[in-house]
Amino acid sequence: MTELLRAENLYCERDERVLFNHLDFSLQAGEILHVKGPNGAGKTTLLRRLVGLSWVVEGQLKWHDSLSEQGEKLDGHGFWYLAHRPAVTLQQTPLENLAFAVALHNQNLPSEAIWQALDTVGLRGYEDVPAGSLSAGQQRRVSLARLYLDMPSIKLWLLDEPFTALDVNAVRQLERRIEAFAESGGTVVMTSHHGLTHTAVRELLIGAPL
Amino acid sequence: MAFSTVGEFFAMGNHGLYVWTAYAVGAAVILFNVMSPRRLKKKLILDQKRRERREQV
Amino acid sequence: MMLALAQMMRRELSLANRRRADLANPLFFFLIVVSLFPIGVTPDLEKLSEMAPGVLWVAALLASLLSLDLLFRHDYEDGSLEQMLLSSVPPQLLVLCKILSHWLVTGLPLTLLSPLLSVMLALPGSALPLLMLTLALGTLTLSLLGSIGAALTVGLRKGGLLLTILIMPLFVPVIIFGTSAIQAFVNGMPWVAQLSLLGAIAAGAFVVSPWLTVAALDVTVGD
Amino acid sequence: MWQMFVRWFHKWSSPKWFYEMSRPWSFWLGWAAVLLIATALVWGLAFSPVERVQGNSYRIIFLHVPAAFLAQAIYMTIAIAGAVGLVWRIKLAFYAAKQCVPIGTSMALLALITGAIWGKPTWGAWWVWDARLTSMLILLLLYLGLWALQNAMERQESGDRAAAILALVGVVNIPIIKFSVNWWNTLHQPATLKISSAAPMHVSMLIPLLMSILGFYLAFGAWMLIRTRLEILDREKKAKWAQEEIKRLEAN
Repeated sequence: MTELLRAENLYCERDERVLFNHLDFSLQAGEILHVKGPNGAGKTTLLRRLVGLSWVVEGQLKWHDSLSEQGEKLDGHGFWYLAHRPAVTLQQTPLENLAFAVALHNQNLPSEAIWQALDTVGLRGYEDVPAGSLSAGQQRRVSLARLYLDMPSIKLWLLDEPFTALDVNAVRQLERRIEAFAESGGTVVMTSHHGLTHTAVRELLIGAPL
Repeated sequence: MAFSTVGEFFAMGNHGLYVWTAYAVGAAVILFNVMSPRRLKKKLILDQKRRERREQV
Repeated sequence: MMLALAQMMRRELSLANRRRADLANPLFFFLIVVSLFPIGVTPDLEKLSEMAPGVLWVAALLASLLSLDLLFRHDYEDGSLEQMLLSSVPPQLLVLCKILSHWLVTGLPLTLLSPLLSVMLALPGSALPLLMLTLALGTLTLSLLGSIGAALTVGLRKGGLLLTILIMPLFVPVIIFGTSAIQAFVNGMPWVAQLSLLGAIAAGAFVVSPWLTVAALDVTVGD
Repeated sequence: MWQMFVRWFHKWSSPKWFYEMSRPWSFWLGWAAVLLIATALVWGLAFSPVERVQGNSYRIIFLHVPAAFLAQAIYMTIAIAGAVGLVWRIKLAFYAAKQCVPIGTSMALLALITGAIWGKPTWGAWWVWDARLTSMLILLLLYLGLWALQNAMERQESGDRAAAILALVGVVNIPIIKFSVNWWNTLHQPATLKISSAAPMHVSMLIPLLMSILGFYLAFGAWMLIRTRLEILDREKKAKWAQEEIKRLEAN
């Protein structure tokens, strides 16, 4: 197992309140790191720091060379980041949304591949209606459909509360997908209140004990 | 000395109103810059007291 | 990468097309402000023609400014902006695409509408090409500089007003050179210097703006 | 050599170290400023000869010019401090930049108001769209923008960074703005009497003017230090030393 990330001495405060301090952890390839903690513990902030969006967290991050050129910031090429804000543009169709997400990775997929991914998350027949006319759960699925695209360059997923607004079947499907990705060598960092039952899951508890 | 009497000094050759208004504004601005740190200071002290109260609980 | 940028450009333009109300507002605003001037000041054509360059310029800039607030707002709210900042395509280029398409859907239409309004203000017809050229350059510069302001205010609730306060002082030179070029032309004086200064400012803004915009977005989105 | 410089730089950029070291400075700067400004103003108001063309109203110069100089210099200071903060991630620079804004705004206001008051007897109007006054008005707007942006942000650190970026854009623009306003002014304004003409000044006008300018600069130094020190305490208030220092302030 190769180490993909070493995080040392992370520190974050908000409104004069320390969220986490002296936080150290590492991330191995093929691992699912489940970041746990109560509401407001800084899970989303931590994830945003890992992905390189937030400068609010102090401390050192060192990414493995395969994911980053300079070590500190992730290379946009190799990961999916599913944020709290789902990055689904309501005036665009699921198809356009997905094609744009792929384009931001500087890649080009045949549209059949995108249709296929949308089909997998249960959006058959909704591919070319504006995303704004879909339900909240369906919009969430548009965002999740990215994880079902066949893109070998993607080695890492960073998922912020991926199970939000999903029904029971969709939750189970996503669980299976995450596990399959980890088994094929991918690495996952996720925040969730929902527990995963898989051997490769390691938990990282931040904030006050649950 | 450019003026021979105090009255002349205050009159400023008919420009007294302008000159003294300008200097009054100047004094006000200087006063603002001298006094406003005190407000900052008071706020700091108040914050500190509040923090201590909170920690005692 | 060219493919990604082309796709970005297509996305921006198609979004503008689907948010047509946002598109039309600046044009209506331009029309209304310009037609209020004769009513508010004087219907005397001679006086109007003297004021025309200034009125057209100020109204066009205010109209364009009106739409700048939305430059990053939608993308910020739905989370696309985060993804753009994380993209393996340089975000500066993505931002430049956004700026250019903003100009294409506001600055350019305003420029194209200006001949109609200049007739209402009795601007001499011979000045029309120069009016349109300077307006095109001016609105482009506004889009470029304004994107920095839009990036600085994107997360704020009352960003629109703040954006105006931030950008307007920076825009004084552009207004001065733009209007004085037209006035000089109308009065038969040399006008090339003003035009080239206008071009120089636009070129400078073109180089600097994407970098500063991304720096500002890193601050406001990374909060 | 370079290493020594870096070490020196880092030491000074530590808020605590700076707080300890700068303790005596504001005292000396402040009193030097009081002395200089008082001498300059008494000299300028009572002893300098009457100006031939403008009469006694020219005595406003001893306030107007220092304020105008300072307003511009402070904006530069803010931009430089902001750049230092952004590039080297030095918090102290942000603290100083933030506390410069109110001082600079007050100076720009002073320059504008004294300019307008001076304009009335000289030009016969309270406000004339003179190049210098117009530039100063725009500078005031730039200051207001900085202030508004700093206060609009929820997180102090975001406000610091955003304001630093804005100050950088502004400082690049200031020369362009001045140039364009001068151009615009020569196009539209018949030659008017300039507020501070380049004509050789009488020595007993020039010396108090220079003294006043220097005095204002020193006063700015003192004000900025006092404010920055308080800002340090505010931002570092989680640290034990800062809390103790605040208690000490209260005792005094």
